[in-house]
Amino acid sequence: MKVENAKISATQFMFSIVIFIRSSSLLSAFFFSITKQDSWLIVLFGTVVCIPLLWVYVALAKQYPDKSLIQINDEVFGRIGGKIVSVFYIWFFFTLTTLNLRDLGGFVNKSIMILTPNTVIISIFIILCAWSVYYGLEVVTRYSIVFTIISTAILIVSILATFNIMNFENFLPIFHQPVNSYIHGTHIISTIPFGELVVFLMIAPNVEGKEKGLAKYFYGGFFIAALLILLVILRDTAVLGNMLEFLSLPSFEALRLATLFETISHIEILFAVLLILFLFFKISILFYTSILAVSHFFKIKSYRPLILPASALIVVYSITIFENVIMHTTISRGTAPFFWAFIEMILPFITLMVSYIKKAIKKAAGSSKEASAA
Amino acid sequence: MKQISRLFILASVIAAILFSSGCYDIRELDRVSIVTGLAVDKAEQPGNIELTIQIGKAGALGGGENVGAPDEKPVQLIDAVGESVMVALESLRNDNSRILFFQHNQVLIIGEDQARTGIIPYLDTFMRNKESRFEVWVLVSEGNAKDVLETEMELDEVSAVGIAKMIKNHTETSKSLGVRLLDFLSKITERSASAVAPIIKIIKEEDIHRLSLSGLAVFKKGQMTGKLTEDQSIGFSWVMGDLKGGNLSVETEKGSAQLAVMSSSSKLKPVFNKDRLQKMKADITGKFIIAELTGFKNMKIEQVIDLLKKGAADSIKKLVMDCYKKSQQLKSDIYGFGSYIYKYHAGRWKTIEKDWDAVFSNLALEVDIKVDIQDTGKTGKSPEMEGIR
Amino acid sequence: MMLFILFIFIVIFLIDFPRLIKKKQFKILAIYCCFYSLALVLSILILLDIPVTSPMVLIDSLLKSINLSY
Amino acid sequence: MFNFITKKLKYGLRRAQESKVETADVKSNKEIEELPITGRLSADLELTRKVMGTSSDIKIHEFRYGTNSELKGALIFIDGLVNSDMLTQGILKPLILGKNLNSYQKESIAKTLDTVKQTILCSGDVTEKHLIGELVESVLSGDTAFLSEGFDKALIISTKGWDKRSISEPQTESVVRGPREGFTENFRTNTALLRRRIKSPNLRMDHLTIGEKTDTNVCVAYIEGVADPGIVETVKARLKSISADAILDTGYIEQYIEDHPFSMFPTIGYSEKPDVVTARILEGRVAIIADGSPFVLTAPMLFIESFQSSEDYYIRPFHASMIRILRYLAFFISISAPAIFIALTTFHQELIPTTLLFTIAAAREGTPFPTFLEAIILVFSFEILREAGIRLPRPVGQAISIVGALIMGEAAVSAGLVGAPMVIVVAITAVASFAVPEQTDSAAIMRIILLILASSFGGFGIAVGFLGILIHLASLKSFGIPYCSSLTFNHNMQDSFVRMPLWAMTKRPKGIANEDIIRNDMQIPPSPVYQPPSNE
Repeated sequence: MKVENAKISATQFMFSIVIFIRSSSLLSAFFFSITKQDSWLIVLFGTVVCIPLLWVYVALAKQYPDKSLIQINDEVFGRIGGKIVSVFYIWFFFTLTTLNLRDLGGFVNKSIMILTPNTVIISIFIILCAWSVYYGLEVVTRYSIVFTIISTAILIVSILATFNIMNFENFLPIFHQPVNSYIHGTHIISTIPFGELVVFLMIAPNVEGKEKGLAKYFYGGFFIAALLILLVILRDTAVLGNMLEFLSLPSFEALRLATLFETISHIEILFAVLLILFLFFKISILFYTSILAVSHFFKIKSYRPLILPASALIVVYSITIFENVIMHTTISRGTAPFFWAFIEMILPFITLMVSYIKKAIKKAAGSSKEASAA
Repeated sequence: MKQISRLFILASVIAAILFSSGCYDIRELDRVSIVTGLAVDKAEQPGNIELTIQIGKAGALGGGENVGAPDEKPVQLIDAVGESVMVALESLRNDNSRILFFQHNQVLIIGEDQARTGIIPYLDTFMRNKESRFEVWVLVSEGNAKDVLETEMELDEVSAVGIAKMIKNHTETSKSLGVRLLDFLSKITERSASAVAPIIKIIKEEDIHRLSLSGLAVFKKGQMTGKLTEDQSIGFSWVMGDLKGGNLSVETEKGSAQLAVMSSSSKLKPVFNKDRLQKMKADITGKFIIAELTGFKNMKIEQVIDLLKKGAADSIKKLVMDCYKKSQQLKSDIYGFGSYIYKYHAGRWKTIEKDWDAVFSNLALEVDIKVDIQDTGKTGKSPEMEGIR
Repeated sequence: MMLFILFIFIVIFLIDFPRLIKKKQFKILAIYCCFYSLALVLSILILLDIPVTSPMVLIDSLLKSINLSY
Repeated sequence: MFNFITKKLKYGLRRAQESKVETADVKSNKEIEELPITGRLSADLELTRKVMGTSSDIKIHEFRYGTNSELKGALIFIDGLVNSDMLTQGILKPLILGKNLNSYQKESIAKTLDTVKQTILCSGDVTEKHLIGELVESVLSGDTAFLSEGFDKALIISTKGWDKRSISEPQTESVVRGPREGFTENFRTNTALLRRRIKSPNLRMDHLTIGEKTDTNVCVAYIEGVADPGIVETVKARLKSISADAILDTGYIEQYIEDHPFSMFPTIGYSEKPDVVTARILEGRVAIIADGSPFVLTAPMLFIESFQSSEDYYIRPFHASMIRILRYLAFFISISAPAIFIALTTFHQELIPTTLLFTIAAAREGTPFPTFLEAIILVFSFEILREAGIRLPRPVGQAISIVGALIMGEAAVSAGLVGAPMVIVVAITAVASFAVPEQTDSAAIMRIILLILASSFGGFGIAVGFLGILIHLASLKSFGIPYCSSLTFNHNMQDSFVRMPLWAMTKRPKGIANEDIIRNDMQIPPSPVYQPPSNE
């Protein structure tokens, strides 16, 4: 099908990574309550922890340039093993889409539309994402550059606006938290925003010019995103200080206080629209990868007919996944990071190792064949 | 035709979802009453609070030519009694035709007697409610907060908006210190758990009542422990280092002067000897411009400036020490020394934290002040000084 | 509410099913049906508000049992 | 790709049916047109009369010529289409008065035909035709046919020359600075206007005729080597595949050959000014000129083009860039202003400063309709006013739209039917929507979509609406080139948001032009050379 080999340029790939990571960071309420005013350190630790992780992804992509993650599994673990591993991934992609949808529903419900039920917001949004996925990957990633430029501009404006109420003593005391909370924070940030880059292994085959090396773009996108998240968190800590752990939407509250030239005082709607744009972007990428994964899993030609039933399933799944918001936060802070870590770090690592071993065996077998042939 | 009919079905599905589930959050402006001011007072029955809400009547306030009858009061006051803010609000709802809309609330005024008994439980609703905003100004009223909301201001129809403007102007000239809900809450929940809020009182002259801001109310762990006078609150601002305006009167034996404060800054430094907190050192620098000179008969301007520098330093010290004594009396560390020590010397803070009140109440404060008089205004010499025959 | 959900499912069914049968891609049709039925069953369960245990809760309890959680 | 195939299927189907119907009742006419010209003058004339019918403007003039006027000849032409003095001076006078025919008369009939063609007829374009059908066709398109006893061929002399509208300034795209010439309905004038501007030999103008009944001749103009051959071929293929019976305006052609008939965005640009069309052809696009329509289509059109007016390139770059950014802003306002106003006043009142909120609330106090209904009423009444303003003759039109807006707005507000702020918002939308002429129709549709979304979901609805529009835009392709490519910073950005100075715009748009990308490699700003007056 024509859509299958929709090519996206390397820069679009890089900037879609930036937006992908930034969108989950805007709801960075997870680790604020754990590490309070040292949250910006967590971002640094998370970046350091994720560099080897990225190296694994890039190595995998280079190993099998035009194979998506699911096809790599089939190749590395053989038919049955590959299928089992792929089921994990497919379930992981579907759950990520649903969790992000719930985040969006929760955010819109909390900030803009208090009375509209969550499901309505989610079902409208999933229709929008389904429509964009119907047109294929090309459409979604085309806007990544524009979105990034707009978002950085708005971020800078928001920093300027809140500059006069920033108080830089809020960052102190540094390093006075129990060590456990630092580990917990780093664990969360390296699985929720940064670890989700495993999704991009599904998109890597569609990138033009990947022979020239995807590493430059993978790392570039990652570091830009890490820098932007750092800025967001620095701004929130400086403005809110010790009120951080009370608020469930820190960035939103911080912007509510921002006053620009006295008259334009409520720029949090700007933040809300920006978040909706980002989450649209992230959810349609996730939705695209989950359907692509299913279509590669069953080796069917085109994924388009699957879009409608999959979106219906996701809407229903998002209702049943958690009863309420509190459960959502406790589980995703408590145990989810471990399971995500298993899927995002350990599985790709094993795949890489197995593929190296296989190559070594083949080389040995090959050389022995030459030896016997010669 | 097949393709078009398929498209049509999809479109109808989307439209159906849209319309059937839309219009949840609609709030037409004419079915909403806009809350501009909130007052919390102690009710007669013990344990209850009296909540007064000031609502701006759009009809009377709207610009353009369709302003209502001239004598119609632009503001409507409704009040209710309940154990907590939410209970009071609920009782308000059933007898009010319109939905209460808190997004535009300007001012939260707490009655003095309610402040003395404690306000923490009531502040929680304001933090949690989606509609409440953190940049609301917090005020303490002498007497009942209800009367403050009732008094009319000549310039602004809606008195709450007027009060907000007054606070903004006063903070700029730092006659008094405007405190937003966010600062108030963060100070109260901080290590030193004490905060300040400006006091507003009604001055009754014959028939017209005027509102005026004077002094600061001191809070410790959510309870009001005392009041600071005008001068004491200026002393407080000197130590906090955010004095931006107002003027300082200086008396010397040769003459007196008024110095306009251009800017001020202060650095706090705890001094330890063998991890026992010995004293707090605050070095304050102030930049002034001479606003008024009287006396200093036939002296040179340089001599006058030296004299003034010494005089200014002494008067600031007097103000600061006077306010510090009062805060020690009230046992509330409004300067945030506790949280300062926690931030910069977290290790030592653990030891002091337990009996911080005792430590604070007899902690010595050493102040050294650097005065910098930048300019003498338009004229160098005053008429009485040397050179005038 | 029930009628509304059923209406949506019927419409989804109407849109895709005939086309797939005409194109005789039975593999896609199989996956389509399993997604479709899963969604239908789940939604009916919700409507009759029968508590559905979500996989996340299962994993949570599993991980807690081997106390691998914060 | 998908709907391209279905379109092909449908055409094939329809062509098959039509050809069967056609032959049933007009058999006789088709048959005659295939007949060759016999040479017996009376018979040939009889046949042409049968085919052409006896309408008043078809003139058949029989006369005798030759040295002592013994040869019988006839001229067939359509009165009004033919330039009469050319007919008389160029053809009749030399034939009848010309004397030197006698020497060849005797040898052979063909010889005389050649001499008549070469020596006597003083007209540049003379061709020979054998069949009656061809003769009829050329007579209908304004030439004169010369038949003579004994000649089995007809001489077609081009005498086109009907009175046509003179080149005047187009109403739709009026410009302050820049050429004011506009295309006219006459086909040749339009092609001439282009030729005059692009004198390079590789400007190709391929000719086609479309439409069963009208047979309008259409020409595809492009520059060999600059335009992408792929696009040129697609345009030609699509034009050939049109099976309509009438092409009265290029608008017909546009709807037949555009990529996305269901989208509200035009994917084929049109213009009435030759300098605009020339600029686009130089950028590698293909122009389609149709006879009888002053609007010339330019094939691959990008979303950016509707924001570029020809004037931007004639004035200095800074002011031009400012105006262009203003246009984007105006387009954004014209789409979303009513929607945002509704979202603010009914959903997120906290965003409006307090004092302003009271004025809006006061204005809303008396009005009976909910804000959403009020907005719909005003937006539609504005559309009606705009339409009335265009349809009525020019002087009355202006008056109607101004009077209408003022009086209606004023009366509605004072009667308390509609809130004053809403009237202001809709007025701003109206004014803003004139800033981007090409997109007024798509803006009108988007405005209503966003209005409905905003009234049901507020800010969230607007965000969803915008995303929907962005998706739709990204999915559109105009002749294979992504519709909003430069909007998303993919292709060169030199001319989309801000117009770079002319000397810096060295590359042609990447997607459209395929070779000869570099226009002129002068990257450095022009330094004025001061030539001292040479007074030895």
